[in-house]
Amino acid sequence: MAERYSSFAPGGTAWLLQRITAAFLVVVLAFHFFLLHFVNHAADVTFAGTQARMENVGYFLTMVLFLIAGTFHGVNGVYNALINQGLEGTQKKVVLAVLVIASVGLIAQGIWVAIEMAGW
Amino acid sequence: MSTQQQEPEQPESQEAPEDPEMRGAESPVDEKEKQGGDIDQQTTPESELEEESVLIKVFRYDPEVEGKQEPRFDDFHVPFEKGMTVLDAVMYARDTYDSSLTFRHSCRQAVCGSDAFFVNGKQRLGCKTQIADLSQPIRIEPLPHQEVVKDLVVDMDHFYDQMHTVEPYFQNEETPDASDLEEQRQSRENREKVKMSTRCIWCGACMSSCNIAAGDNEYLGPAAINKAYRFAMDNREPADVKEHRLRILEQEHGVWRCQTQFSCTEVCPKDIPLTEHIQELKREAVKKNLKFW
Amino acid sequence: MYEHDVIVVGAGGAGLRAAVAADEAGADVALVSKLHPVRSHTGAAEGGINAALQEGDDWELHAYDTMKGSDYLGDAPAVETLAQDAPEDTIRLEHWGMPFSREDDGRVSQRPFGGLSYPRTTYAGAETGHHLLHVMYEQVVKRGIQVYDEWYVMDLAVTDEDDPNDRECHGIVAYDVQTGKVEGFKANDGVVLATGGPGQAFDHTTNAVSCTGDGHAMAYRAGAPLEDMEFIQFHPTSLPSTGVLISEGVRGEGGILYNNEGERFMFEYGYANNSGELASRDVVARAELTEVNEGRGVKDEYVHLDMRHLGEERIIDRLENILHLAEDFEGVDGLVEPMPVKPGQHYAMGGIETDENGETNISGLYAAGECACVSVHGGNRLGGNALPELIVFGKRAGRHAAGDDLGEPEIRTGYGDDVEDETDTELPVQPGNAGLDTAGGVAADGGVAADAEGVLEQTVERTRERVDTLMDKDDGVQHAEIRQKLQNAMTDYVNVFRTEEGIKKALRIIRECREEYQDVYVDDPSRTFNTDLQQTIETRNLIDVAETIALGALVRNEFRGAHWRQENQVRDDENWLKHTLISWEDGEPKIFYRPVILEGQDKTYEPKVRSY
Amino acid sequence: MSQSYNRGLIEDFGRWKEFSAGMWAWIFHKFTGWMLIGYLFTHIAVLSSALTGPEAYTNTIQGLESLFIIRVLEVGLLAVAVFHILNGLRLLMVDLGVGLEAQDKSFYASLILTGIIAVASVPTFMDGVTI
Ligand SMILES: Cc1cc2nc3c(=O)[nH]c(=O)nc-3n(C[C@H](O)[C@H](O)[C@H](O)COP(=O)(O)OP(=O)(O)OC[C@H]3O[C@@H](n4cnc5c(N)ncnc54)[C@H](O)[C@@H]3O)c2cc1C
Ligand code: HEM
Ligand code: SF4
Ligand code: F3S
Ligand code: FES
Repeated sequence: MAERYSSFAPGGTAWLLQRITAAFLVVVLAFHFFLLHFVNHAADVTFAGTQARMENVGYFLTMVLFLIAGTFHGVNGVYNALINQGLEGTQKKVVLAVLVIASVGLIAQGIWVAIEMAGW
Repeated sequence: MSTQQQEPEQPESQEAPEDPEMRGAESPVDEKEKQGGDIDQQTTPESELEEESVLIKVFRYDPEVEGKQEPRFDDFHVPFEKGMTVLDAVMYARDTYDSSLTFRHSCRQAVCGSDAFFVNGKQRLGCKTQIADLSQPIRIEPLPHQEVVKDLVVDMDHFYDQMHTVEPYFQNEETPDASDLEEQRQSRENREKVKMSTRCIWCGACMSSCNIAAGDNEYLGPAAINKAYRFAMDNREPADVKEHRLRILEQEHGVWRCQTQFSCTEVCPKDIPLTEHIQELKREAVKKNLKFW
Repeated sequence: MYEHDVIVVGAGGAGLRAAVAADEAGADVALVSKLHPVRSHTGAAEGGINAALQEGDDWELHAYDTMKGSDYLGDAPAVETLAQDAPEDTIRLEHWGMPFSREDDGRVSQRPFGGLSYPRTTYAGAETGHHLLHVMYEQVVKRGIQVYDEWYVMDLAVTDEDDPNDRECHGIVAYDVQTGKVEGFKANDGVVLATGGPGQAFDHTTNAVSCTGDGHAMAYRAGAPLEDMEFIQFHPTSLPSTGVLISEGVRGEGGILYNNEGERFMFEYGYANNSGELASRDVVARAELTEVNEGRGVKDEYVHLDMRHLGEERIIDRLENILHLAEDFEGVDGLVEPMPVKPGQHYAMGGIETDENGETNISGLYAAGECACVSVHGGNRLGGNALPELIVFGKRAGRHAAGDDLGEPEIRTGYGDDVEDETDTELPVQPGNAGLDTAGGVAADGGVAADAEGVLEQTVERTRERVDTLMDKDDGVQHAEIRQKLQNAMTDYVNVFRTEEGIKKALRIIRECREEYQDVYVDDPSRTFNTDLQQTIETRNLIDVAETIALGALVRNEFRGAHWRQENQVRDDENWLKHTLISWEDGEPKIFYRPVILEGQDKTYEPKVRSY
Repeated sequence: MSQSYNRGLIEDFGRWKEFSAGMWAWIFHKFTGWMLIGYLFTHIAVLSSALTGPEAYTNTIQGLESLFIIRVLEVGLLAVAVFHILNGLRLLMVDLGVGLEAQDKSFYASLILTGIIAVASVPTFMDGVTI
């Protein structure tokens, strides 16, 4: 009876990652907001300015990591929320597949955009 | 009990209105309020000093009885006495006005866990809730998120199933022979650690208050997790049993489902810090898997 | 129809322990209980479990204390079995995970308790019973024992030989509270009754609403005698509105009792010039009632227990749970006002007569726990002696029912050549059915058929009829009215104070209740969770049980243990070193006496004055 | 959970008036989380204009930023993000078992702080835009 929940990798890895990404996001998100709304005004953003930032490998990597962390955190959060509402069986599998595809798509698109911005 | 029977005549207000159309969940209430109000006006002048009465609105439903198949609220005017509890009030209503009013109760002292109701929007034990602490009229309903069997009685089977899922019994094959009168040792600190968790009376209030448990039928729920905590944190059980317990808890519908809503902790009549226990088990589960923590 | 080897009725401490023992002895066991097991009233016990565990303590001292506490009305074989088995069974609870309070070295703690010569009360905080109940239920879950919860047991399937000692019990008839269907349960090896106390026979009690003496009444009507029913323990400090117990600890710490004139009556009126509030339970209870009866009670009902002078710090440190109890159940803040208290029925020493193996005179019928009388408590139970009784005699009854050989019992049961007939007490009214069809058309007493095969089916038939009759009636009296009347009579006349006149009055009222019960009807037409029906049946049981209490109190014209009689306020060892037994013979109670056994394994307990 | 009949608003969110702090925190956190992930997708979509070319990118961003409604939405986004961050920190504390007794107070604090920060940021966000 106890072992009835089978399709799930136990151990709370997802739970832990959700917390770790959250902690990471606090820092990066604050940095991001600050940089693009207070230091540089969003209204003044130009491609040139963006490129200047992106060319810096450190910044580029941070942004990519930011994207990956944010996507995982957000999508995993959404998935959890759906499971909490009692999503089960095929439905659950479909939702998981859709979410995974969407996140991979988002991350790929984001990296492509970032590379384009950096002008490499 | 000193809820006497020979109280002044109160309106027998439990009957549903004649018109079946009027039997909606709310409409009879209005009807009653008028009646009750009238009577109150008549009686207050003479009996002002005597006693006040309280108005309770009790949820009624019975799948078998025609007038009750559609849920409704019935009003009862119950004479108030100092120290009166919600349970006293419904018992008075049952014994005086309507013997078919149905609810579970037994100990009258918050140890049997039978009478968790939804009182004025919160899960509470009827016997442990003073009427004087509530605003009137007092609305008494069965626990939400559980099937209603009749009136205030809900089906507890699901709750019991979840409790049983966590293997709620002590597991240690190595205990000495009882005839040697040799007990297992346990430090005071360790007993103190599990003390609060052992006080659960299986009333189900916590489970009923948790939105996650409401949405996800497989979620173990705060009470069952707390039960597991009681054993997992008890040092008398060997380490491999603890690991086995954590394996049960760390599955998909185990501890991770808890979203720290805290409502379980808020309603628990035994003041068990449920959320704290659940969180601690989450950390324990992660620790077990990350050996280096 | 369901079938099991052993059927245990009731799932409190005694029932659960019996089921586990029977399971361990290899039987297929079922527990049938009107409440889910964890709702049983064992959960209310606070104080602890007496067991001679420590070095320096000894089972013989425990036996001695128990015998003395019983006012020499305990049977030595039972008392000694209790004292001998309690240590091992208590340790076994620990092995099953019971969270006992601990000493610094990690061993279980024990504390002193009234009437004990050694601190041997093993406890788990102030909620020992709660833990005991839950630990026992956990063992039942672990073993996968079948539990039929919320099944109300109505009757026993017993054959109808003329001599009750020849009867056999083959099962039970119960109805499923959730659905209302009546079913038979066949017991191949035995039925164990563990239905708890009959506290609801009184208006004011520390017992649960479910403590209605069903087991007593069923066994009684089937032909098993009830023993020493007149011995009822009253607790001097229970809250007036609910009966919730305020522990002796308050008085132990220095709490003071006042009447409505603010007098410290225990001294002012000389009830106990030496020990005052700390005098023994029965003395304090009688003092409180005297105050109320003489017009010095608060609201003519209770007295005040004041602990304010102890100071907030000390109260919170030592008596915090009392503050919560008073607040939650009485709406009183013990720090700013005195707490109202009055005596409340607390425990029934008597019960279904059994031997040390838990068996009654009817073969295959066992009883254990508060509903049974082995007898270990005699005239007065010591605090902390009921819980060990549950586990020791629960275990023995379960094992014996499952077929384990526990040796020949020394205690005899049923009407036999060793009893003495009651001859001279004059009864005010004819007790018992006396020609009335008490159960709404169906008498429901004695056995039904001589052959073992048909007995269960016929009992099921009879029970179904009985339920149908009650349900079909459309008007009449409601049980609540009768129950209240009965409870008031018992509290007024068979309470702490007992006079011949009063008890006779009570018997007359009980008789009236029987007559009114003829017209009882169940208003709720539903078969689903019909608590009205259940309580109506319980009320019938209460009438039978209350009557035996009153009859016992009437015939025993002496003052022993908890039983006080105005006419003869001394312990009369000359005439009364014997148990009162009442058995149901074709609708009429028959009273007889069996001498108490004071010869123990290797010593005889000589009655001494009970003073502490 | 299955019901023998519909108790309607007695259950679930019909009881919102009776929700306690922890439940509100849960609902707000959910809501803000979903807003943020929604925004993340939008954000990447907008930034994707960089793929078309530098001018398209600059124009898109500046064009959007010149809209009053976008500025308002940005303040909203900030509020959402700030609440999610603050309450997220609160939740992280809860996960670590710190300050559980103050869980309701920390929720109220998150709300108030979010309000203050959102209001304080208005001048910066509204700088240089006309209705
Ligand atoms: C407030 C309080 C404090 C106490 N403190 C102590 C203490 O500190 N130490 C001590 O030793 N003792 C104490 N006692 C006494 C002791 O707790 C009880 O005597 C004991 O728990 C009785 O246990 P039991 O198993 O016989 O019955 P219970 O626990 O009452 O169980 C009875 C069972 O029978 C079932 N039942 C009843 N009728 C039926 C029926 N018709 N059909 C089916 N099932 C039925 C019920 O559902 C229940 O499961 C205390 C008692 C009270 C009231
Ligand atoms: C910046 C700091 C952030 C912190 C501290 C943070 C914290 C958290 C935490 C702790 C949870 C888990 C709640 C729980 O499971 O009980 C969570 C959930 C969530 N987060 Fe964040 N988060 C942050 C940023 C973000 C961002 C940028 C996004 C969007 C991309 C996001 C989207 C979500 C979503 C969708 C959820 C799930 C909400 C739900 O339960 O429905 N978060 N967050
Ligand atoms: S944890 Fe508290 S609320 Fe939940 S069942 Fe146990 S006692 Fe009731
Ligand atoms: S209410 Fe539910 S979400 Fe967690 S904190 Fe309690 S179990
Ligand atoms: S009646 Fe037992 S908990 Fe309320």
